[in-house]
Amino acid sequence: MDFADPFFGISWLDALIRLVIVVGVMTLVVMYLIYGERKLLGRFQQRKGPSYTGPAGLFQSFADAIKLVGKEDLRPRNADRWVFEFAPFAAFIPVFVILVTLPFAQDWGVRNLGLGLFFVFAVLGLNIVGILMAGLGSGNKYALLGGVRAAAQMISYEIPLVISLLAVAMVAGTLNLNEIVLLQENRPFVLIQPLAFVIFFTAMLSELHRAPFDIPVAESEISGGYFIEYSGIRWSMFQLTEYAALWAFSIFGAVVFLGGWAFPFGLEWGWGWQLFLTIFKSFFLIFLVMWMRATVPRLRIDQLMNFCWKVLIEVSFLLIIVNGFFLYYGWSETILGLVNWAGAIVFIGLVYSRGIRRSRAREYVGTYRNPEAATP
Amino acid sequence: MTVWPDTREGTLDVGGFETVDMTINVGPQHPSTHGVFRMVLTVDGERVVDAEPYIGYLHRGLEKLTENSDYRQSMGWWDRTDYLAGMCCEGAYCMAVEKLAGIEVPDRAEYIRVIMMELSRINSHFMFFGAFGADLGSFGTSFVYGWRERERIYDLFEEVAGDRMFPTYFRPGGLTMDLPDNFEHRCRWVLSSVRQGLEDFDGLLTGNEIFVERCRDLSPVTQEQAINWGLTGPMIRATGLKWDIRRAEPYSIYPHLKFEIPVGRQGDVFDRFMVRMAEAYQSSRIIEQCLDEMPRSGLVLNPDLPTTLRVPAGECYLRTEGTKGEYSVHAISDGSNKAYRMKLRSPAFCNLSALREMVIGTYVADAIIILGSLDIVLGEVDK
Amino acid sequence: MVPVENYLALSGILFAIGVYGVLARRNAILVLMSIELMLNAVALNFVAFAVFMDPEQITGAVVAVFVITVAAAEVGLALAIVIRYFRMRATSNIDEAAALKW
Amino acid sequence: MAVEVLWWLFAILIVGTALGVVVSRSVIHAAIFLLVALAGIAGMYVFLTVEFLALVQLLIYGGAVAVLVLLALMLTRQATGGERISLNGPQAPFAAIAAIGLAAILVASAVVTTWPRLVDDPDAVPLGRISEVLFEDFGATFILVSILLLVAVVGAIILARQEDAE
Repeated sequence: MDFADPFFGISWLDALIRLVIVVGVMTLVVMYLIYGERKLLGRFQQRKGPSYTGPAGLFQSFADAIKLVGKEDLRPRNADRWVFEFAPFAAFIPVFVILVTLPFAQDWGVRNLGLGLFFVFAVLGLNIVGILMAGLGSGNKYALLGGVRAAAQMISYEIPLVISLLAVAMVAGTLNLNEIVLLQENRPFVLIQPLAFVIFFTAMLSELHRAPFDIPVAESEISGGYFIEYSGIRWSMFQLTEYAALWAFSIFGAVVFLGGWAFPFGLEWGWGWQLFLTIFKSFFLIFLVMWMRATVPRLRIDQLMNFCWKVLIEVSFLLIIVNGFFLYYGWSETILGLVNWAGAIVFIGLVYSRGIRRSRAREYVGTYRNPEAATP
Repeated sequence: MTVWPDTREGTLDVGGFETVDMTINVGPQHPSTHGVFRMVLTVDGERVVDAEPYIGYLHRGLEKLTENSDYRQSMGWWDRTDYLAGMCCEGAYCMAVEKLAGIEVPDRAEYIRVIMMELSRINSHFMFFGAFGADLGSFGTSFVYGWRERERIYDLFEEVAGDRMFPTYFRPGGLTMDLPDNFEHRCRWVLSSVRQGLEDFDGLLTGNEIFVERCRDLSPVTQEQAINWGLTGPMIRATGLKWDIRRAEPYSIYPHLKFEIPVGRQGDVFDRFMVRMAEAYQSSRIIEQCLDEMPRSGLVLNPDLPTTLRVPAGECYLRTEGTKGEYSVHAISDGSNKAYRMKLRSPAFCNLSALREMVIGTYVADAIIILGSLDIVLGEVDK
Repeated sequence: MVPVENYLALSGILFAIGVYGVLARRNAILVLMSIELMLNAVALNFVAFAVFMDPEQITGAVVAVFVITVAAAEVGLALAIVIRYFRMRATSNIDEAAALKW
Repeated sequence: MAVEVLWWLFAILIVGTALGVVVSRSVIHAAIFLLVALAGIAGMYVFLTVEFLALVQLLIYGGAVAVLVLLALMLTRQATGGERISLNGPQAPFAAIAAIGLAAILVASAVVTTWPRLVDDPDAVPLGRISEVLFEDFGATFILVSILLLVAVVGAIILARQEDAE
């Protein structure tokens, strides 16, 4: 049977079967992402991570899931009942809906939408609503603060996210995710749009509220933020949302920037290789995200907003303008790539050098390495 | 002009709407209050308008307990004050009793005491680096980095004294027992590991631009303010003042040892962090010197001590440089086998009193790391 | 295919609901939400007419895009005003926003 | 046939949630009802084969406007436990009469009038066509709207940031 054919030839049954497959895989992947993150963080932190439940702790997530389902579903007395109880679902559904259009292999997603790219970020925007509902409905001040932070942060970072994707769409000339992948058969778009990739990755960290942008959930400040009052199954819904969003975003990033299933020999070597490519690339992005989480401290909310509104949005508009010039005058793609690389390097260099310039840490570092010079 | 009530007062209730100021209760159960500290923040959005610290959740009546038990019996209470650096507290207590009773301490015991106190200082500072990184949100990595060296130091303590956190190793007049055989070798290994740990923190935190952005120019304290607020220890040295009791009013064998007093420049959070980094390094230097110079053999406890220690009536005030600042003991004896009064000036408590001044006007996230940069330990604050 | 009358009736009902909200509500934010309903009713009307009666089928969609854009701008500005007002008077009740100066 | 049933479900959903917006007794519930109503209208655009517009609707209303409204609600929060004031004014009954009258007129005119129908079964609107019309035929309008947006953003920032100086 060809992979692209509808199952049993019935359209709605086909959609249903594909959805069930994708959701099943997603649940499994999310469970092992949690396990993987704990193992990986353990490695970064010179400890083992989960290792008791099953061989090398492989069943830890299942044990956690069973425990969470068995826990009492608490609702604070002054919580707004309906808002509180529906918030996890409102947060989860958009992430679930994105999966509908992501291509995992050639012609294989649930549905291949003509406006796939646009669909993904339009639907992702709804993710915030669930978080806001949790923040407002919990009747808790930490949750409220977390909700306000999440709203401010996610609205702001949606703009550079969308614009960086538009830059790619400009180069590709289509919004169909499958066609975007096909166009990257010979070179992934990250090679000609690296700046867009940097912006996308930054905004993605922020949309997922991962470190260093985990301000809405900052456990050392507001101890969990919007889901502070949740327990048991509803809390695990939020957890599921977080990791499912991470996975969906990574697949999306892999599809748009890293060449998805097509880049090296995807068309020749068949769907097994294609699936491997998609999964491998998305896991690479996930690894980057987890690496960031293990090593980077958190930004403050005003620094975060400044970075978005004063740096990222300007850079991304500049990117659009530059791309527009190149496409309008039909200049070569190589030069476009080179200009973008230069832009990306300058951008990262500027961000990085700012911290170095301000630190004067070297003076102190000299202090503790050189015993005689105690005063900087 | 119509007089409208000022909405910032938080008293106006028009149509069931609250004003924008909001109080949030941070602690005593909160991931970043370093124990059971509670602080009520009044915030306007993300800005801290007011902060009110509440302490006393860990109050155990240390001073009264000491006044009601024998001089040697109360040892165990004292390493539970600054429980991250128990040896420093024991040292201060023992030296106060010795000063009051005029007890001589054998030379070797003095050296071992300094080694232990400086190891405790490193221990406490590593706890600070780790917890501070966690306050900043580096998800436990810094915490585990700090914990690795702490575990090694605790292992050393266990070999020496039989207990890790509360060793009760010191006695008025010396130490409970001598060092184990391979101590010097083990200790040098721990020191090299500590220096590696400092390098690791340097790479993980001080080289990170987000860390610098967060900590630079945050709540700078001038020297004058620091003196007025009674800040001591790394807090005052971060402002640039070379004030270290080990040099200013030397005790034990510190006059013979070579070490520098690291100071900062503007007293901001970054300086406080870096001063502690440098201090941990200087402590490792001190320990190396002690290992080199200490007598290879000899008694570690004054053999002339009576079974029941009766201290002649009198009064003394002994200042030591604890890990958090000036850890001083005011002891009064009425000639019996129990202290008449044993007052502790705990540095964390005094440093904490400046918290309100420091956090007002900052962001909520900053308030947390300013609290972290004070490096309080609740056992000492609440006594 | 659903006939055009259905869309028009739906849009009319939606608009009337919005009118009720604007007239009856006291909270400024709720009034704003009702205005959003009215704007959406109008946009839906435009698109329905365009799709069924414009051979190009485009103009209505484009106008709807403009409506949505302007509505977003309007919401942003209006909410800024509401928040500003709330910070001064601790209320977002428009019945009390009667003072012309203070 | 299935499409019609789905359409009616959506219509009922939209009207129900829109009613929720105007009669609900909690502002937060009203905002969430509004969000659902707007998402339902996005569904209507899908029925009208203008998918692009549906996504724009979701992006702007779902992602931005509803969130802005919720954010404003957070900032102008109702006191919990305090005495709730009625969200409707005393004029509500008259407003209801007016609204019912208006609805009756609009619905009646929509149903009674015979609309000249050029297209019976609309096809999907191609995206390229929309962009052509948007950027070429309506280019000037597009720029004007852009300027309007810019002015609105700047104005909103100035309004929200102003300190209580007076």
